[in-house]
Amino acid sequence: MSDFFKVIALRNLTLKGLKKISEDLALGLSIQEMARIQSYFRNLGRDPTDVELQALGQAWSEHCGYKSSKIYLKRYIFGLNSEKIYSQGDAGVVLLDENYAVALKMESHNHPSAIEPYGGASTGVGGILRDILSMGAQPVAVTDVLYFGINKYRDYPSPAFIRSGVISGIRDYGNRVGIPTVSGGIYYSDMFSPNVLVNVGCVGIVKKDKIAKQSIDKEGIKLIIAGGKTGRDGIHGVNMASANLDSGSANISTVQLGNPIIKEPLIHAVLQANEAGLIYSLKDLGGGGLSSVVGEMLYSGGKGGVVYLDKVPLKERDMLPWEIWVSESQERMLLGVEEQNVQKVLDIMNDWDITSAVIGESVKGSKLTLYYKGEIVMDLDLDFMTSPPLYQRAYRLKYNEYKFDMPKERESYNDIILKMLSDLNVASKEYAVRQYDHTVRGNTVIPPFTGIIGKEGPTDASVIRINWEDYSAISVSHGSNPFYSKIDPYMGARNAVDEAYRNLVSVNSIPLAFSDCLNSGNPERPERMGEFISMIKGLSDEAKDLGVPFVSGNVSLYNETGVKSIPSIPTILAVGKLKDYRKAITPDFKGTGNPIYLIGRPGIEFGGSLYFRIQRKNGGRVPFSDPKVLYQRSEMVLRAMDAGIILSSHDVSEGGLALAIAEMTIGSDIGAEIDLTGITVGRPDFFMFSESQSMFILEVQKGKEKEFEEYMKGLSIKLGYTGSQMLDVKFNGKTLVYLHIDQIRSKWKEGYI
Amino acid sequence: MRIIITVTLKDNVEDAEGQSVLKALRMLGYNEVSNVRTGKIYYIEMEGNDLSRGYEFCDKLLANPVINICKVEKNE
Amino acid sequence: MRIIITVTLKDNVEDAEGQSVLKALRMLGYNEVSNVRTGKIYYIEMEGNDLSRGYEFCDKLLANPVINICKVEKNE
Amino acid sequence: MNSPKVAVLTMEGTNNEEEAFQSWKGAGADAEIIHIKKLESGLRKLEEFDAIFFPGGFSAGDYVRAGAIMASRLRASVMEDIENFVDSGKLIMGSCNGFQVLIELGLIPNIGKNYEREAALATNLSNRFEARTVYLKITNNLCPFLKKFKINQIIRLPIAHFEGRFIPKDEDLLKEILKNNMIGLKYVDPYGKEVDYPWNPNGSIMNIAGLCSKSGNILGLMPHPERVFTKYTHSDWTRGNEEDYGQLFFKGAVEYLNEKF
Ligand SMILES: Nc1ncnc2c1ncn2[C@@H]1O[C@H](COP(=O)(O)OP(=O)(O)O)[C@@H](O)[C@H]1O
Ligand SMILES: [Mg+2]
Repeated sequence: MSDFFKVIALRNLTLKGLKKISEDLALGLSIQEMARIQSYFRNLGRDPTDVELQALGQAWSEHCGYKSSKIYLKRYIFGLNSEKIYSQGDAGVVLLDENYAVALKMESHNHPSAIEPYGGASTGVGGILRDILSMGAQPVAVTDVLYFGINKYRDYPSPAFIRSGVISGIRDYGNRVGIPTVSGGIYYSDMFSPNVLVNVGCVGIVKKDKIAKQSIDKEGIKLIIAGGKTGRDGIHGVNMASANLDSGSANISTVQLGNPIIKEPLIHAVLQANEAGLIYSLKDLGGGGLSSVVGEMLYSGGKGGVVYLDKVPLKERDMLPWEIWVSESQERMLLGVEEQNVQKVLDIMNDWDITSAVIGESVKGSKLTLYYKGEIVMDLDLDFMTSPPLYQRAYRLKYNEYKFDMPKERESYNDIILKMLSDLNVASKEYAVRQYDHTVRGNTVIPPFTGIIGKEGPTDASVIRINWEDYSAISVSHGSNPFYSKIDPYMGARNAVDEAYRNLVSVNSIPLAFSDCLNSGNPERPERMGEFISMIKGLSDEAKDLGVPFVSGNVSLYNETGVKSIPSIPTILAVGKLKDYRKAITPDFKGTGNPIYLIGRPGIEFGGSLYFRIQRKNGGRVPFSDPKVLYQRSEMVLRAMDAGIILSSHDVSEGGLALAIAEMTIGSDIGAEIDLTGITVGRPDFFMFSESQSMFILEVQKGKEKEFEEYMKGLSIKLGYTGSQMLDVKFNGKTLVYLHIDQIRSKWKEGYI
Repeated sequence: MRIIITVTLKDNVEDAEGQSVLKALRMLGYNEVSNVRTGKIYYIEMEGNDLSRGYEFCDKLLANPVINICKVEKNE
Repeated sequence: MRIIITVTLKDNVEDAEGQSVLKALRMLGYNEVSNVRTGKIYYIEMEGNDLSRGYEFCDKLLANPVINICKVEKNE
Repeated sequence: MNSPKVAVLTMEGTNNEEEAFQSWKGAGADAEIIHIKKLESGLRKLEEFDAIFFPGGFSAGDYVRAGAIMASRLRASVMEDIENFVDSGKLIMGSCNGFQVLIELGLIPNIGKNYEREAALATNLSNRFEARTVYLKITNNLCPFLKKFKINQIIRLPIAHFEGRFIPKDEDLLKEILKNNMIGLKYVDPYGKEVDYPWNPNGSIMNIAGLCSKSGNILGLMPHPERVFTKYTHSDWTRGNEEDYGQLFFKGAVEYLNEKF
């Protein structure tokens, strides 16, 4: 018997004994799961090796196995508008036109970022880039939606420390790999202290006939590992991400910082090999390491395989077989390559100075066999290994009583608007985003901020062109609102989809695809599970009638610490398309004397709204979204945009239409004169600050009012005109708002420059 | 008082910068170099005489105990 | 041999990082801090016993003489 | 007539090569992306080319100092070829990280003519990475890259860097730079005035954003012309600004090469 692996005598153990094994080896498996393993090996008539148990521990973790969520994802998300999905794997792909397709995916890196914010966030970016690369796609945009706490919670790291680490991590990784970080969001609330959420996304472009496949359905395909070497870093990362965050118990072996300078050439090399048609199948090494990726690649193609663990290039010479097999070292890709192409692939890697090695191959059958120094250290049925038990956990749905505290009416809303503009959730995010290179690759048509140089305001979606030859482009944006989700996870999810969709429409693009990153608490608690299910159902109900598929996604559970759990919050990454990017539209006002229109009508639904939040009042129900209404309005808006009569556009989100208009003045030096007399009869503040869904503000070319109103079929409300340097809102002869643009801009930019 | 704080990565945390420098030195022909680790150094001038302040700075700002080691020295 | 190379900015070169650390420490309430300068430190393991190698590394790679000062020490 | 051949140099961490390649191509050059490994091993020779472009990015991670590792590798392997290239009057341009490499290689300012480091691009005074659009004044249009601009013309270009603060070795060097009219671009405010942060994004002495060599055949600059070949990748094009500034750099260079070589 060798000293580099152990046989674990498990067939005769009691349940208690099984539990101890799971704990001793840090497998993260429950007693029932261990019992299932026990009976499998009883049937085989032998005991497992440590390598085998570790492999199962990885494959059956929540993170890899989606044990708690799969049933609901299947029921509500998979299959939804799926005829529009072109390909699915590590990322989802939809077609853009006859030649090109777009790949997208959003993923969480919450747990690692809570322990080591810099490394957690940077390896998050690294991981999501690999997912896009796995489709054979050139990454063209990185995105990040971040949720930070405000006040320190007990002895957990301070939110300021976490924030600066996370932002630096995204900056240093994204900038160094040379992919622009162009879109995202930053939310602040003590819901996220200490459970910070770091959701990162990536979008890539691939020629439709070059999409890499992720399975091996043929024997004799060689397995090549390329990129970073394998070390002890990141062992058991998935187990950590599948458990609650306990104070101070950071397991050091799971902390990684990432190395973008290996990733950068790796992207070039893999894409070059793919373009040359040398790759048979492609996957990245993420959670679960080799164990998970080799297993999935073979299993999905119905083949077995052999891997020689001693052929894996190592950082540390004395690693044990099980460590090599489950290590989550960064910057690694697995390539399936036909024998005759192996040398060519190795040569390309060498040209780019990248370590690579052949480590095994696919074989007939359904077994995965691992060798180390000539001995078999694992011999498992892939069928057993890759099908963890699925759980239909107990759940309890949330029934809310909605409280509504009536705010008082005011003479002037100047102070309210200034306060809203400097609210952490609304104020300019330039302190972070301007540290991200958003113009690298030279394809950024609409960046995160536009307007007069030095005075730029926020945009709704970023636009990235496909190439230098024609005028087609994609748009990238997000939707999320943790304040709605906290009150009503179902409607919060629907509104997140609404926001993502209308952001895309706002720049004159047609929404094509969503990726969903689902963040929640401990699924073993019925209330949490109930919220989680409501959230998924909300996403499904909303997206269905919009006709947009969820092409990819990710689930992060156990974002919970002691008595504190996050609500169930979805982050939606959305991608749209522009046939002609020269028609893209930004929010900054373009001229004076142009009519300003509102599309939609504000309702009294203030749950989670900024207006009520800054007054510390309960706002009742959260806004309601009707996808049919959103779809219809969007169609009309897009038609008017195509006709060239819309000069600027902004969707209405936090702070309602008043804030949307204020934001449109920021990048422009052009004010707005609004008169609500006759437009609303109720309280003008409710009209101004309502966050009712599916609304847009449009600046229309003067003289084109009639034409515009025809496009809108009577669904538009003319609010006033652009002009002067003031935001001026009147109602029944009284002036409700009178603010100079410089005041608005400097409040919004407070803290930056 | 003038204190010197040195912040380095723990041994088991990979040092991408050190790796890049090692590679560069090798490319320059220095094959005798076998390992490079990097760190940051802060020279802090302050009133008072209490070295333990330095550890506070580490704790609150300069280092992350999960990945870093902090060394505080007095410099005359 | 293990050598330690410390690369700092010349006194007349403004240290932007030092300034921002100073500002951050002041914000944390450490008003007794009057100045912060920063530097980088490299721990290099190599065969041989020739300290002058360290100066070569500085010259060829680790420092720019226009703004930097390099210190090379032996570490047992 | 053959199109001029341009080598866009790359190594791990450089990451503007694609748009640089496209920009040169768009200006009529025959561009090729060359890994510096190929130069080091002698597989490719600089003399095959009429122009060299050092792209932006983070060569070798910008660890140690921006551009330092790339420069020291090239200095150790092909410095003689580079010097011959410079002497031949062919063109060299570096933007952002490329400028940092040119400074570290001693190609600019090179007042002493012995390719020593005479300047540095230090960390921005703001101590943060700055990604935004800046205004620039063209202060010399004698070098081929700038010939399509007018003196004192104000243009806009994107920047994205952490180390861009130009520091000369000493007063005398700065005097030489001025005497030889080497400053090509300066950071200014929208009215063309030389002012401090934020319009001078990094604290560069005399607001220097880009330098030409004495003989004019080398340009190094922190901003990124290759990212704005046409107006549509400018941050403010939707406000009706019509200028295609970026391509003028490359077209000027190609025109020059076509006339001379
Ligand atoms: N963390 C981030 N990373 C990248 N881009 C971001 C981030 N946060 C915000 N942005 C971008 O900055 C712009 C303004 O964001 P934000 O103020 O959140 O806008 P809005 O309130 O209109 O959604 C948007 O283009 C957004 O995509
Ligand atoms: Mg928006």
